[in-house]
Amino acid sequence: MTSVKKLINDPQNVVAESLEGFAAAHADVVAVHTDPPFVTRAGGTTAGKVGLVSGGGSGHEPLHAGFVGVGMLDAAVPGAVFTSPTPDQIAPALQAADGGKGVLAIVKNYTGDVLNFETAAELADAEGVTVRSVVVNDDVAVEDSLYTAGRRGVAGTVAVEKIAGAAAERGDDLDAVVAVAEKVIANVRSMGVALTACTVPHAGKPSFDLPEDEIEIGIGIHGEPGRRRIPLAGADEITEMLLTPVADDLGLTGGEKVLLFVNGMGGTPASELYVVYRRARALLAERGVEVIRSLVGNYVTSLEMQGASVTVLRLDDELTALWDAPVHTTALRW
Amino acid sequence: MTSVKKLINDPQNVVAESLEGFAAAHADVVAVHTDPPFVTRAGGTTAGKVGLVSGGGSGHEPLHAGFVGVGMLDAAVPGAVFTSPTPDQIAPALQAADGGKGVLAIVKNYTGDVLNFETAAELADAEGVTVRSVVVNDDVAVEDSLYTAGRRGVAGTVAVEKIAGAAAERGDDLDAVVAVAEKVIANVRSMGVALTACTVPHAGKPSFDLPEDEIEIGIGIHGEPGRRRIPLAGADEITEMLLTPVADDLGLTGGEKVLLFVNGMGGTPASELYVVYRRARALLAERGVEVIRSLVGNYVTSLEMQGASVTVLRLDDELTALWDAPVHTTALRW
Amino acid sequence: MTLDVAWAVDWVRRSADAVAEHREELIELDRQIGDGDHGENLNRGFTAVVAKLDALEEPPGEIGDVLKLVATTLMSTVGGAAGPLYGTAFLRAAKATAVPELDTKGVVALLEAALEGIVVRGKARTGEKTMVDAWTPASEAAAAASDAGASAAEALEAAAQAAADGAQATIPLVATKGRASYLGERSAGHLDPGARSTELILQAAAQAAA
Amino acid sequence: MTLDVAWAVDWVRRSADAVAEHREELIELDRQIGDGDHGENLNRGFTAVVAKLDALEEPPGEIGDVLKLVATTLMSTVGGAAGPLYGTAFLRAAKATAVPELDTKGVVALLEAALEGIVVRGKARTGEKTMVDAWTPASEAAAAASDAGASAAEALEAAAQAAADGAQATIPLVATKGRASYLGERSAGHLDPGARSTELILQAAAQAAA
Ligand SMILES: Nc1ncnc2c1ncn2[C@@H]1O[C@H](COP(=O)(O)OP(=O)(O)O)[C@@H](O)[C@H]1O
Ligand SMILES: Nc1ncnc2c1ncn2[C@@H]1O[C@H](COP(=O)(O)OP(=O)(O)O)[C@@H](O)[C@H]1O
Ligand SMILES: [Mg+2]
Ligand SMILES: [Mg+2]
Ligand SMILES: [Mg+2]
Ligand SMILES: [Mg+2]
Repeated sequence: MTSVKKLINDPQNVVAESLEGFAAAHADVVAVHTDPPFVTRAGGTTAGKVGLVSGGGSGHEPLHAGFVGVGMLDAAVPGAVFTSPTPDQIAPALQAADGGKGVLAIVKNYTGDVLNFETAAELADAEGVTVRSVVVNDDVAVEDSLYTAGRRGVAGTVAVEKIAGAAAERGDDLDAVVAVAEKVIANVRSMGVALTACTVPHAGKPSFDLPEDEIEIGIGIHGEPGRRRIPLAGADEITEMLLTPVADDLGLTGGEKVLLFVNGMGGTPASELYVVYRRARALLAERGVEVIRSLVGNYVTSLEMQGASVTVLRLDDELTALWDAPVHTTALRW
Repeated sequence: MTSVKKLINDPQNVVAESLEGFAAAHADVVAVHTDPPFVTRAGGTTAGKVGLVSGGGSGHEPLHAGFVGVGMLDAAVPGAVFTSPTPDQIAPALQAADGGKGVLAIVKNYTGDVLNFETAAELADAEGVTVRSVVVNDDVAVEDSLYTAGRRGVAGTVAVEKIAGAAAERGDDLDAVVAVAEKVIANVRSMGVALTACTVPHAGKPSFDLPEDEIEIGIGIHGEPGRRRIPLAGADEITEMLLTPVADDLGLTGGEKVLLFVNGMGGTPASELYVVYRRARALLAERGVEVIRSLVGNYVTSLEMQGASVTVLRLDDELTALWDAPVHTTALRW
Repeated sequence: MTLDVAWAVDWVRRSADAVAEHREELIELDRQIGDGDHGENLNRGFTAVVAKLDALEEPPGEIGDVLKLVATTLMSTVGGAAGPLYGTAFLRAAKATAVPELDTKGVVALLEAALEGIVVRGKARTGEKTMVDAWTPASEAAAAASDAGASAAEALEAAAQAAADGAQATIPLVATKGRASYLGERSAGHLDPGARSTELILQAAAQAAA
Repeated sequence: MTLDVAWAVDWVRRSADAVAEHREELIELDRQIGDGDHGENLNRGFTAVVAKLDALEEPPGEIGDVLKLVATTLMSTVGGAAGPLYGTAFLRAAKATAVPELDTKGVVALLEAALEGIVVRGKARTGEKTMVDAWTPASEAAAAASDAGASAAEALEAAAQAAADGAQATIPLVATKGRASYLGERSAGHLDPGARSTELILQAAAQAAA
């Protein structure tokens, strides 16, 4: 077995052992099921509430399990590292999240995630659970087109889960929660940069080879190379390369109120994220866009990758109130 | 200028630009002063409350500025990267934190921090501010001795700041807050490991050179090499090397209740920290020690270093209640 | 010469061996234009398939039973894009082979059903740099061979060869489906991992029949 | 020959130049057994000192005035261990030199006061692998030279030479004070950065007097 420089034991067991630690550390917030593995709220399903489920490959922590708890998700389904979970994991999570009012599945737009959730929804449906899905596709690095796999779902997923979670928590029915989630999806865009690659435990070597003086612009969250490779530049310059396409795609021309979210890819110190935030905020101000909510930190990661993404969510009063609503998960709490 | 692969602009401006972003992102919680730079609560000093101030070199974020807010610090003083702040920065922070009941300075045991805080306390005293200091020295990697610089202050500092902060918030007087802080210091121990070095922006190269198959055991938080270099090992084995000296030094023999804190050095994914947590908790259980509180995350970091530290705090009812007391800072909130 | 249940079992075991042997190669291909898990995922899946085969008390009666076991096991252990795609392929193939023996027409039916399953699920056409680019020529080559009077084994041999050619032909393509599509133009110049694993699996089928 | 205020100003400027020139060397020494900031910190401090000197409307009247400006500026810009240590050294030295000119005895008094300041603050004795291991022999050598009838410039030359030897002598030592003490035995085999910067600063003093 290739040995990789990580705090792990057998690469095959990373996800299971990590979940075991997560369960032990946060028994007040979450319950971790094994065989198949999925995570639910400690208190279980809230009867009469729309259930919220998300999931995807592991290696993006705290996404998604870190967002299970009051005001956000009811269940999360972790796959192998960077690999969508399987339908027989997802289906029981959908069932567990059902409080009798149906379940919303929040799916990031990857072929694997979409297909596995699709199958799982059929299985859960057969057990009498009403499942609706929304597909998050906030990454403007990828061209959206009817003829391609479309844009990826990246850091914007946090906003979808938080805001739809708040809508479910206040008692919205399934249609209404779907509508809120779709509204967030329609108004959130992201773009990311990698300074270093990451190493998938079982792969044993970096996901791409990047010279010391080059960076990847337009990366996703699976350690894949980006859209283009450019020479290392200053943070201000890089931030502009991320923020501009995001703001352009959202059509921000001035007068808007937004959430500005600077996300770390896992190995970036907080200090650098704030340097990026500072510049992104200044660029928005130059456009006449007002940042009224902020989030800065490592929330949607690619293992230990160094890099960051910039996410902007256009807010209205409803979305702002839902963003502000109480949340109690292991990774987001207020 | 050596260019380093970081999301920064001029290395000379990292701390200032990062603070600028921090201030803009969290205006509801903190206020950032410039010239000299220090951070206070957004609301300013609470009259009639003992003030709490900490500080040290930058590069350990969220320590300390991330812990400014209700229930924890009143002010934090960030120095240059890995460099203790100067007395003329610390003194105004001590003054700003004084609500008329005196100020407790929480100092990590480094020659630079101790000397600069000492001088600052004299300056503040001359302005009529009563300043008491406690020195955190939880790192069991370093031998404690009357004849040396003694043990370093590392991740245990978070526990001191949280718990002393809660004591101050509930209205304890200066003597009582000092006593609580000393009690935490007497009962908290840590030890850390580095898988990779970190790169100080102005230095432009890694703080030490470590082959792909070796790790440093007994590191501090300034990118310095550890006590010894050993071949890469599994997470379970490494965790045992960290936990055992910590538990031994605390004299844990069974029946104790503790807080278990697994801290990331900045570049370690959360998943790996939970793998370490899982094993540390199992080892404590084997000793008959009960983990009743937990903290897992990147709280006291060395820039983008990969690695972790294990901290154990022996709890009694008072410390547990103070740990549980509400806190509202940018990095800890409940 | 027809193919029986023993052939199907042998195919599956040979597929598992091939995937295990080429695990790192598939990881490396996927690392270059994807996320580096294809070899790991398929290896996990086929290892589980073999374990299930080994645990069977009595051998299945029909070829379709074997393929259904493969389908459900891959579906529940592989994850990613390849899990549902291969899962559906084998599920459709199983439905098309609810018989104890396959002649050359049966082989064609199996391959056509598998391809249809992949297309229904993944909605990719040829030329999008996916496993469809290996399955399509494979299915067509088997049909052509069968029409020309080839045996079941010969039809499989033709399919395997066509899959290999199809896989090679993905190299210059720019991906428009799957994870490689995120790379845009940068995806050109690389072999699609799913096309390569298709080649391996169809090669195993031919070898089991030889 | 006595040393005047111009000497003091020249000393300080030469120190700043030396620190700037050896910035990377000091960073590298500190990187090996500390946290790699010594060169950066001192360079930041002495740059500020020179800026303050440049901004003075009229030259200071006494040597002590110059050294006090150095002391307060280093204290407020260097940080780390070296900030308070050098700051106190220059502050004590300033108190000992509240005169317009220094003779050889004055040089000895300056060095003894500086050393005393460092020891009072840092509580290190010789042999602990710190700047004390450069300042102590420097102060002693100046005293011995002075007793033997050397001039102020000669006393400084002796001090600089002794500081250089003292710095070299830190190499085999195991640190018991400062950040290098955390390395235990691993600190042996490396030159102490603070001892090296002391050597540079005293060399600058001697050169300014030569
Ligand atoms: N829409 C699709 N249709 C057909 N095949 C696809 C499609 N999307 C992806 N694939 C195939 O799946 C392969 C990748 O599988 P795998 O790496 O296991 O999944 P993931 O991309 O989720 O990591 C690709 O090489 C490609 O052949
Ligand atoms: N207690 C002490 N007494 C005298 N000198 C000391 C002491 N501690 C440290 N030093 C000196 O300070 C130098 C390190 O300075 P610097 O790197 O600027 O500070 P820091 O160690 O805080 O990063 C050491 O090389 C040593 O010479
Ligand atoms: Mg994958
Ligand atoms: Mg320092
Ligand atoms: Mg893949
Ligand atoms: Mg230093």
